[in-house]
Amino acid sequence: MTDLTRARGLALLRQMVLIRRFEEKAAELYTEGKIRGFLHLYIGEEAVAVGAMQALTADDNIVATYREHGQALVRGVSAGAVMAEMYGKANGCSRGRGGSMHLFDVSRRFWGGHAIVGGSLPVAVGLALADHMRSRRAVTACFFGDGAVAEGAFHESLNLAALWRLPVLFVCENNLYAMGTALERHQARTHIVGKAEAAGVAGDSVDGMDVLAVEAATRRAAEAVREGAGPRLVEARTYRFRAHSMYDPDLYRTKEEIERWKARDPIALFTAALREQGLLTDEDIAALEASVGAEIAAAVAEAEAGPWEPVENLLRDVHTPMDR
Amino acid sequence: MTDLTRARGLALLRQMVLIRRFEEKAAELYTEGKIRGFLHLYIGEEAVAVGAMQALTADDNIVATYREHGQALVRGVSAGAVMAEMYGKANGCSRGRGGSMHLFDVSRRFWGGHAIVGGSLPVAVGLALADHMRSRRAVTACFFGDGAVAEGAFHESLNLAALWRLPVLFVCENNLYAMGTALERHQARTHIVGKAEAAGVAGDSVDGMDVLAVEAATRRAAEAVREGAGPRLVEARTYRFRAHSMYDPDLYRTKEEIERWKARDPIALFTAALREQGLLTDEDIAALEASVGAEIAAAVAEAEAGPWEPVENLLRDVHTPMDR
Amino acid sequence: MTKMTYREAARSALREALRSDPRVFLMGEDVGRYGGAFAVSRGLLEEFGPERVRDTPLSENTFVGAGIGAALGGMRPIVEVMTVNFSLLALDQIVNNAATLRHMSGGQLSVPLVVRMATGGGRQLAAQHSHSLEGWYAHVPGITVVTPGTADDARRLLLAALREPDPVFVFEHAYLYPMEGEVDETAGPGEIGRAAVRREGRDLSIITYGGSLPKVLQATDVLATEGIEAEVVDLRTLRPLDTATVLASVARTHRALIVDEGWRTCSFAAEVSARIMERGFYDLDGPVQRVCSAEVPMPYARHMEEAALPQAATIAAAAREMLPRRG
Amino acid sequence: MTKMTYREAARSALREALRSDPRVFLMGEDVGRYGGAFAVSRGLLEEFGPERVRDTPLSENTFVGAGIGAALGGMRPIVEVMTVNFSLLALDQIVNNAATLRHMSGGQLSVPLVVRMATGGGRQLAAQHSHSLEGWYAHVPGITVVTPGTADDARRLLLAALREPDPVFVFEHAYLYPMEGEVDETAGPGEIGRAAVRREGRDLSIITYGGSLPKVLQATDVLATEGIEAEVVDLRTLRPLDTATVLASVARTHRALIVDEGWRTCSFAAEVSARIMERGFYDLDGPVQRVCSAEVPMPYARHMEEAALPQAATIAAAAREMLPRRG
Ligand SMILES: Cc1ncc(C[n+]2csc(CCOP(=O)(O)OP(=O)(O)O)c2C)c(N)n1
Ligand SMILES: Cc1ncc(C[n+]2csc(CCOP(=O)(O)OP(=O)(O)O)c2C)c(N)n1
Ligand SMILES: [Mg+2]
Ligand SMILES: [Mg+2]
Repeated sequence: MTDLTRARGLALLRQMVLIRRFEEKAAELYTEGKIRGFLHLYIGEEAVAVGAMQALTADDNIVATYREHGQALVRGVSAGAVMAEMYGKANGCSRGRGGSMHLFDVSRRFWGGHAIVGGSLPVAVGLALADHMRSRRAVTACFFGDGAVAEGAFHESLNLAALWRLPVLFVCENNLYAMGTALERHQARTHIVGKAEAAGVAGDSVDGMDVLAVEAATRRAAEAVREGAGPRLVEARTYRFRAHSMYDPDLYRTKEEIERWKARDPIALFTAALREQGLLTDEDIAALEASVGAEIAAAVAEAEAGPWEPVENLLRDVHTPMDR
Repeated sequence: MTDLTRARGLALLRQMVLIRRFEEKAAELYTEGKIRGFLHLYIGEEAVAVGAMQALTADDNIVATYREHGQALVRGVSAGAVMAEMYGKANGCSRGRGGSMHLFDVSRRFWGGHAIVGGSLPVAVGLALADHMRSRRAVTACFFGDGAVAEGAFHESLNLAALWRLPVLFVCENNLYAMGTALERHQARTHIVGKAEAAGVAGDSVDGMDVLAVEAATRRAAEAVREGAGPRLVEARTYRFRAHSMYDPDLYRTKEEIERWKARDPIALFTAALREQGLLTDEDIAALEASVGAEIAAAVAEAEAGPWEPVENLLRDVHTPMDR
Repeated sequence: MTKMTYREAARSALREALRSDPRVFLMGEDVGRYGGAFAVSRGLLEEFGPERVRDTPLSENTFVGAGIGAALGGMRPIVEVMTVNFSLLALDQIVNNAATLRHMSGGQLSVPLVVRMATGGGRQLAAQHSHSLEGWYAHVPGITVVTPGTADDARRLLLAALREPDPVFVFEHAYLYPMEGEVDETAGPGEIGRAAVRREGRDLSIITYGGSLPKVLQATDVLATEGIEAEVVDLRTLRPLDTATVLASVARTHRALIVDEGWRTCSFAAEVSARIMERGFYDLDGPVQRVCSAEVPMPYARHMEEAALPQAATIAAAAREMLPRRG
Repeated sequence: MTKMTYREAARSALREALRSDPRVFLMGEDVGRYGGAFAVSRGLLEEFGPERVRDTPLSENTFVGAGIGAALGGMRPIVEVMTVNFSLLALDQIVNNAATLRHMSGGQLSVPLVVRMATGGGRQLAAQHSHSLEGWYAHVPGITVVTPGTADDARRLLLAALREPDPVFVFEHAYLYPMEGEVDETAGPGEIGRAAVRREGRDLSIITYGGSLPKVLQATDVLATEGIEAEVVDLRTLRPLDTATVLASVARTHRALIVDEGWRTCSFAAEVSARIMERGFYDLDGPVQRVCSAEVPMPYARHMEEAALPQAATIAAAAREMLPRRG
């Protein structure tokens, strides 16, 4: 934790708090019926998106899952655009076509929100292939869960990326569960880094509740990828504090287990660390919460005020307009 | 090579020679147009099927690829039934429905000839699951090539078999090529056993040109599987002497490489070893070749004489007849 | 007769099958500890234990293939693929193995496998989670495709599927799960390959299946208030299709409208239309029409999704359009 | 005009594309060193090098997905899936990604991907290697499906596919590869979405595509000797379908026969029939008919496979059957 300036500490903290409060609000709006469909909360896992994203530049590509509010916000997609998307409004970041699971912002090289587990890994490999062939010096960071490790696409993608030495950074958000199935009940061997290595991808495992550790590990890996060393994998061990989705009764985990992990809340941990180093005051926290609260209130207002796409546009964006 | 009796030595040699001569004949018949479709020759790889099959009992299940004449013959499917199948005759082992790639003999628990690379592994896992649930003490041996290792199904299947500790014996026939693509051009890491281990399946690698070594390795693995230790993988390093299929111009390998491997012809090696130990005479070889020759001649005659399925039966065997 | 939801009816069939046949087991993602993504299998792990209610890893291709293998090996597997959307990952096993093994082997074996999956849209799950691919499945020889549209059928067709010696794919429309219906839990298996006339009527035949059935019945209620009596044919099984019942209805009404949640082009509805063309042409007073989903990946926004899917109102409008102007 | 095989014509388009656009590259199993399973890409590795002609591992789902990603990233990938049979492993990427990404993102991106694959039966490759799934692909909004039936189209439609901003699936019937035809190598890209009348005739319209085209033309030659003049419509593009050309032909001939190598139920032919039903009903003198493949996993034996597939003789017989008895 050397070299941590107050400014940087506050910035990281704010990103994590923004995700947390944004999602708490989203959960509320879901109960009100403003947001519908599937809503997967990232609460508890904020340090992964925040830490990892520090190591990525504007030229890099991001590919995420359906649990991607965190990545989108940290990448700079505005809270308003994300909220409007979840409302299904035309000012949403995917024009209301995608919803919570399909946030896109191509201007930020944020290539979505993917809802088929494992299905985004091949796409990430392809983005990296394009960069490689075009000699763009960029990293494609692909986030996915532990559940995706069971899919054939995981192994195929790692092999192809390694075989062609493509600049992919695989970030496995290992929150120990794929819906209700614990890691050790879906993987005979739970050592994810070992699987990556068997495919030819060097890997590293990191405490996903420690934002600085995630940042450091991702930075090391991303730099290697950027230098042309081929793909890397970072496994961040984390935990989701909420149920899998708003439909999930969460019957498969014990209260004790959840509490144990909550004691390692990444925001609380980082707050404590900053305080301990004298980098954070009560006033800072109050100010930060106020600013985040205002940002979210504005986001909700933006979503509320946003227009509905006219139904006449139903068939829009199925094909790209083209002069023939 | 201790404990090798003359009888056993002759039996192993005969099986390898039978496959070799059978396929040489099949290649000839292909040129004559008697056999059509795809024909994938096993020539050069005989020691794998012959060695591995020694470790399996009549209760065990066999699942093979489209390059499966060897496995079928060693399993006891008659040369006539296989030849007739390749002729497309109704007395073929799959009634002429399958051809060379789809040899079946359920009475011998020979569950086919499968032509989708990697597609048979999940089926093998399921057969083992049935045995496990029915408390049948049997091994399901699943043969596949190095090319299949690239398919997601390989990884998914190994994981599932290991997770549920199912009695599957994965036999990887690593002949160094998937069609025209060399192993190191399709796998970033060519260490197949390492991949198995990452999935939780203990593995072993063996010289696939040495029939006794294959037998020994398979026996060790099969016994562990049979004892309930969960799945095992055996990689047999081998080489196909012929082109991938009758369509393949074989432009991707050098003559020298082929010749180097032909110098390790499994039949020649085993013949020499038997001779050296005084277990084989010239007369033995002559007698063996004569007996194999007669068996193949009879097989061809059986195929030639076999009936064509009446065209009226086209829709037969799409569904199982059932009294409703 | 008991009132129960479609979900409970499906569960009732699962329980009955697990109780009565030791060869039956259930496997799929989250069918056990989680209780099933749609809570269909809730309680079954507790009753039957982890050997017979098996949570699988996220490996659709492999656990469907393992179901095929287990069926070959003497079991009666029921594989739950959480939704049809994920079954795209398993199509190799389904088309190249489940459907072909019997034939390729010259009739030496059977694959008594039941695969259940939730299908359809209408829950704002967007473009990757809203497919209706029943028509694709119905294209494949060697398999049977059933699409229960009522709670009673959810139970009885699942029981029937388990009697089949060959692979059966059961499509449960997610939108139907909470719907209630009368179920006779003492009744035996239903009959695969038999359509049902859900409503009689003389003016036109509306032919549908699965999740569209309630919408069609809503539409016909409205039409009835206008004096239009539509006959409703619920196909129930898409493969083999009960063409006779369809043709008999068309012979009575002389007009047919097909309602199908699949995308319009190459929908199952196209097949029904083509069959009426081939075998009912001279009974027709006008062209057979289709109401299908719009040809667009499903949009998330509620109003857009509603516009993309067949609705009672669009069905009623299409029916009116087909009838000669009155008055 | 040069005489060349369908294979050479496809290769000519590949070469032209690789030469003229640095963003174009080819990847797939054995497209390089081996020269392509059907020798379509023979010589291209030597000419363009391993960066632009890429052999992939056996990982259909992933290399198709990588094609999608590369298209997003600014390239113009041509992915060869060796045959449609193996594309079953890639359908998740195709349906859930290639076809949906543009829409799901609200129109922010395009996926200019071309996927080529060999399709069809007739070479005694049995049940896992003989599929004709063009009708499945044609069901999916967001993609384009082309099915060149002549050497010239093999070249020109592939060039056209490369101009499209969205994913195009090109089905090359394996049976056509060795067939020769006149090709104008100076001609530009063909027009996607435009059918061709390959033969004019007044008595009935035979509508077909891809590998069935030569069989239909054989059949119409025979019919002509009997005084039956059939019009032959080659669809060329299945999605979007050129319904206007089909309807115009039917309006002239009043009878339509559709020939499609897919299994009959839910074949693409069903869609064509349904469209004629909906928009050409009053032009018809009799029901539209279909000649499709028998509903059976493809048997290996030659005589059985021949019986399972549409043949010139069965096509001609079906056509005769549709016409009023003469004499
Ligand atoms: C291929 C596929 N199968 C099943 C699902 C249903 N599903 C959605 S999320 C999920 C669990 C994924 O777990 P993991 O990858 O660990 O991600 P997490 O939700 O824990 O972030 C499942 C089974 C899906 N979306 N895609
Ligand atoms: C899924 C799939 N993709 C492609 C093919 C075409 N194909 C047939 S055999 C083969 C190579 C397989 O190599 P390997 O597994 O090493 O087996 P070998 O032929 O060497 O015995 C390929 C690419 C196929 N049959 N299945
Ligand atoms: Mg997880
Ligand atoms: Mg090989």
